[in-house]
Amino acid sequence: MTRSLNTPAELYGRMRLIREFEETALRLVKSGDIVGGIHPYIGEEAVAVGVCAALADDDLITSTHRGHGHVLAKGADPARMLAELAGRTTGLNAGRGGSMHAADVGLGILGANAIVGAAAPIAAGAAWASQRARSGRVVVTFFGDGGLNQGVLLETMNLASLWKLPVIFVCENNGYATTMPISTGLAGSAVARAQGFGIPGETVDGMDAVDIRSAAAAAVERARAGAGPSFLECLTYRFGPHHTMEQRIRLSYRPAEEVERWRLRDPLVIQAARITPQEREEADARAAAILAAAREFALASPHPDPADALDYLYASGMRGRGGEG
Amino acid sequence: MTRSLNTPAELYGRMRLIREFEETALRLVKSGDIVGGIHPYIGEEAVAVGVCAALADDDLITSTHRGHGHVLAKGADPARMLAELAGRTTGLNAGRGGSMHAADVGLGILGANAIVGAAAPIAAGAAWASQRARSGRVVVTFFGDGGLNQGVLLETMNLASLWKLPVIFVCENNGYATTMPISTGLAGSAVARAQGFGIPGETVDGMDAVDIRSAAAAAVERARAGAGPSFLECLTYRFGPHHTMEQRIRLSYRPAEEVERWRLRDPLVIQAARITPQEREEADARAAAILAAAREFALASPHPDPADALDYLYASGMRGRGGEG
Amino acid sequence: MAKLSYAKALNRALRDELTRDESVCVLGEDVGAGMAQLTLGLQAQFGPGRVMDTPISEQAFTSLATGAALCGMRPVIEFQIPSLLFLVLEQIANQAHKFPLMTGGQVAVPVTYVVPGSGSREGWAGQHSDHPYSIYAHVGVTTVVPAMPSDAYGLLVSAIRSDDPTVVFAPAGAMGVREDVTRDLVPVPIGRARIHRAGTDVTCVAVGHLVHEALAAAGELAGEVSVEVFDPRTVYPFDWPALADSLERTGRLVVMDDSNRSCGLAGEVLASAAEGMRLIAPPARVTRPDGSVLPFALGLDRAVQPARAALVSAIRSVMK
Amino acid sequence: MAKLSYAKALNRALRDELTRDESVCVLGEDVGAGMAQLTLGLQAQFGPGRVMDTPISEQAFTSLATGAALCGMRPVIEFQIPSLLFLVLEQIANQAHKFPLMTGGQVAVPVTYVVPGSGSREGWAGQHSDHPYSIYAHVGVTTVVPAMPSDAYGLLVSAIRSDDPTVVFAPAGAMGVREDVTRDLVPVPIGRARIHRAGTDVTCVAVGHLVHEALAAAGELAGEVSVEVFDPRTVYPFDWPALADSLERTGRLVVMDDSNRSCGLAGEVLASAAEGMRLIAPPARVTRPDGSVLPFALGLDRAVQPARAALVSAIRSVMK
Ligand SMILES: Cc1ncc(C[n+]2csc(CCOP(=O)(O)OP(=O)(O)O)c2C)c(N)n1
Ligand SMILES: Cc1ncc(C[n+]2csc(CCOP(=O)(O)OP(=O)(O)O)c2C)c(N)n1
Ligand SMILES: [Mg+2]
Ligand SMILES: [Mg+2]
Repeated sequence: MTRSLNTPAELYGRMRLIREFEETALRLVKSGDIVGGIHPYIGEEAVAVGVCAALADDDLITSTHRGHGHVLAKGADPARMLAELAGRTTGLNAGRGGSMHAADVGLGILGANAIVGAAAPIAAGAAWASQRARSGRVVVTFFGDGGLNQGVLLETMNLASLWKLPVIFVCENNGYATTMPISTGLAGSAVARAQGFGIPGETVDGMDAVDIRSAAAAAVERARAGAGPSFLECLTYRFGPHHTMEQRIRLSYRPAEEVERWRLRDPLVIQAARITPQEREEADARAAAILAAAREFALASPHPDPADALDYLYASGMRGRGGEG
Repeated sequence: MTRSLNTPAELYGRMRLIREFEETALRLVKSGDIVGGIHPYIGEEAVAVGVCAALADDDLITSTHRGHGHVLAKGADPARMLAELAGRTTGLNAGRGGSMHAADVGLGILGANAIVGAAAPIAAGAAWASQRARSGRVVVTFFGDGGLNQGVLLETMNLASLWKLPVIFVCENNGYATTMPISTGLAGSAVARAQGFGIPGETVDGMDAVDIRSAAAAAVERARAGAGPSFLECLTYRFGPHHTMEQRIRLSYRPAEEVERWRLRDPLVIQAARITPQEREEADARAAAILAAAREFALASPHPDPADALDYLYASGMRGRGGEG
Repeated sequence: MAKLSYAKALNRALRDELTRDESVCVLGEDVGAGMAQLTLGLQAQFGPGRVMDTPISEQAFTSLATGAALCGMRPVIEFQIPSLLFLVLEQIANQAHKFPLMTGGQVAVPVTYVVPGSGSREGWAGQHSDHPYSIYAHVGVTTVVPAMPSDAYGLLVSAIRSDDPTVVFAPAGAMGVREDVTRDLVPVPIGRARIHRAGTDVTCVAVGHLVHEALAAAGELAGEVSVEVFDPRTVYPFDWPALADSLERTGRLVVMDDSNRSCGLAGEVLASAAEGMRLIAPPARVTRPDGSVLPFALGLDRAVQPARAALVSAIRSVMK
Repeated sequence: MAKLSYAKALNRALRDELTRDESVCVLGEDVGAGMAQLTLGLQAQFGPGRVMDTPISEQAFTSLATGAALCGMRPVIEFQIPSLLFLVLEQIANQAHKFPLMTGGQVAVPVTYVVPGSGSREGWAGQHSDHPYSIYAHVGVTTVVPAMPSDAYGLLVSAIRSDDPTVVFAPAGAMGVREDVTRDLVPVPIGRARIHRAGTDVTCVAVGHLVHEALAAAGELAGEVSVEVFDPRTVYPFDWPALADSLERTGRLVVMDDSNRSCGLAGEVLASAAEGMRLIAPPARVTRPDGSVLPFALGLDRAVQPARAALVSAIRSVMK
């Protein structure tokens, strides 16, 4: 997998990789190889890829419960990522984190986070460290429209704005927080809310990776110049369920026509139109090959030993008492 | 003490009462009769009185750590309030709450609250109950400029706006959160922040009770009409310390000239100019007499019996185990 | 009567209370859709004014419920994840719980907090697998952890009717349990334990879904050790008299508790027994390890939870 | 050397670490002014970039410290009120504490949280008088509660140098204590208890400011009962081997702990002793009552806190 995300074909290729990853993961959820299910990112790939295309290798991100796309867009190895979802020792987190906690700190991926809104202040803290070290590193924090209602994220906007932290708030507005439509969940508007904290905000087409990349690039430039945080609202849609368990419990909260209408704006189709059929075929084939290999790698990797269940609990190496006897 | 706050003289009289109360309380802090100190409201009287003048008797308020003014403006008995501060059984809360928790639920005073921002959702809940009961009762939640940075208050603005709750957010912007000037604490602006949640906001002169009353009256009308919350920023100043302990530990975070400048805009002086000297003298004398009697009442009242320390702990009357043996 | 599932029992309790008392209402994320089963069908029956979907603002809506309760309502809040009970500790322990005393008895705060699916959900990893009832027992908020469908019904009803804030932890490991219900479902008094199996050698206190493990262990050991299976049902206030009674009979104690070890409920039970009840052998406990974080991989997740095998050997060890 | 006050010791520890290590920085409300004494003079010395005043956004700045720690900084956070440790439980227990395991060991989170003035401050009433260290011991975050100025110095230094998140509860009741310091101030290892007074009849475990009560009680009882005063200093991880040692000598245990009774530290100590240490008499504890809320009036506030008289009678009772 190439790290760079410069050409239209590279953008397409990374989105295709994410799509392929999610489809593979969905199959592994069904087969029982991935336990606990996932929050699929399908339909939203342009956001992760467009934003990460504007970042340098040593920039940082924080992610969400719906985090596979972000982690892969920032360059994580799909094989180790899949191994993580399958709970294997070769996983990014040695099988300790799973879908909602995948991290690769060496690549600037500070981790997905299972608590809505919780990663934003962590990103701001990384940005503060960057500012103090004058490292020029910029931090992106991804979150959903639902996350905009979580107090800690709102508090963070104030801190970031006050202290001119090099952090970019990327709101993936997919129209729903689980079953709640944004119209019943969000008073005012996302961008007005950011502006209320003195943060300039912009709404972009979340299905167009190129648009997103240019908006993100402007925000990155602002941050590197010391001008502080920006807010980006990306209008997008998840094509599938909130979480794979939805397939069991049957919820109906989105009109079928709405889903169909958004599917017509598939970000992969939009980006495919910008490259040659050959480029597209090559990218598709490459993604398929990478995921086939990733699947094999993941499923062939060892399960961790239950005796090691509390490895890494304390960074200091401290060990508490066990639970027995 | 008359309950009504209609005439200019009544507004003045209530402000004078609060001022007199605070001065009495300060003396009792010094003498050791009030333990734990207080957050004096001196300088900010116009806010509490102006806002409460726009409320009906059965409307509700929540208050803050700097709450004496709110509680008295809403009609609490100064004698029982002072007894509360002195920790006596005759206090509003039977001596269990003290300065930061004074409440008189029968008068719609849901209580001061010692945690910054914490009362706002409680007020919203009362407003929600009022909305559901179609009682027409409006709820005011007072908080400081510092409170605008507390997540739970921000979350509450969203809920109140979404659900069109009859709640009024009254921000007492006295320029400081303890030692932190608002310029270093608040990004954006108070009113823009409220607007970001779709709540109409207005900034008023917090030293002018009449101005405040008319802004509050408009907000009350809006709320009663079912049009939802409003936000009022009152620009004011505390003439004294954040808390009486400041007198011990000597902090210097406000230029002396700034304090002097604001003292020239004493809300009592502003309101006194609107009444006759005779009205003023009468009000002053009445306040002094009320507080002299209150002081006597409070200090003559019994201390609670230590054996009753955990009375009221559970509304159900449940009793846990003691701490001994 | 048919088999009643635990999840259905909770749902029925809520429905019955919504029907009985106009002041009862429900707040939470995705409660309209009934995603967590607790509220299934209730919005359709009672309308969105009484069963209300909330944005992801747990702190605000938890205290909003407090404010509504101060004004005569009896809100029930659903939390989707057990760790949200960390997030709202301020609102419950420092606000709702303290209002009656701090106001000198002017108010009551009848709010019920329900966590349908507390503890490990297998594969939900570190931030979704807590079971934090010991924290609520510590701060002194009424806390129930039903093991059986009939108790889930009866304790949720009592929680809603209680004038004090009450947390109902419904263990993920119990949500699927079914029970033959032969009598009418009735309220279960808060603070009253239940002995599921009488025994004479060892009292085994088990909490929530672990009651089923304890019953299985008692079965396994039948003939060898006579185990009394003691289900406190309410973890705060704990039914100390019933425990003292049981220990009068057995004199030996093992506790199985899905909390971290230090300052968890099992420790409290051991301490209370040690300071004032009959013990003829040192007591033992089977818990999560100190400071546990549940790792994602299933084998690790399970390794951190209290297991039946450990319980069996703890029971044997107190018999030595 | 002169008398060192507890507050001064904390201040000096922080100054020494800021001097020693560029990555140490301080965040909190009014830390510039040094209102709580902890940070007095430090902003003038190290500048507002390293000693930074924060808005009243505890949740955000607590996790901001986590993020900074992931990137190599070692933030120290001051909290003005003990109950703020309820407010940020999510950020500490569910985020900072869980990151090392959840990432499979990729990161450390070296953040120190200091509460200068935990417990009752006399007259600050219900929401400002908590002493919630047992909750942090339960979730498994390193937690220290120093009693003596030299330990306050040494444990704060060790907390800052620790690679794990660490909470320092400085009891309000100890902030005024002064100690004759004859040796250099040095780091004190986390997890190591200290015996302040040797004894042969009863081990009295006391936490924080209550160590001074225990010493006074031991003095009162001298001649009648020989009391060993055991100060854990760290409440998590607790120094179990040292306690077992002490009980080998005395065989009797009394714990004095300013936590609510249920699931508090005292219960944990009793439980751990009961399950595996030498006890020749039932142990006892003196704590706050179950579910305590400190009432405002001074006489009530004091009535809810563990008192020396109760300790003395508990010691006498375990001697019977
Ligand atoms: C604080 C918190 N509350 C509730 C949840 C449960 N939950 C997980 S995802 C989710 C919806 C998130 O919506 P949004 O932020 O729009 O992101 P999306 O799922 O649409 O990507 C909820 C409520 C949680 N993880 N954290
Ligand atoms: C959540 C919380 N954090 C910190 C404190 C300590 N504290 C009490 S008052 C105060 C300043 C409040 O400032 P502001 O809201 O502007 O009100 P003011 O004191 O100016 O009236 C602080 C930080 C608290 N009570 N609650
Ligand atoms: Mg969404
Ligand atoms: Mg202020």
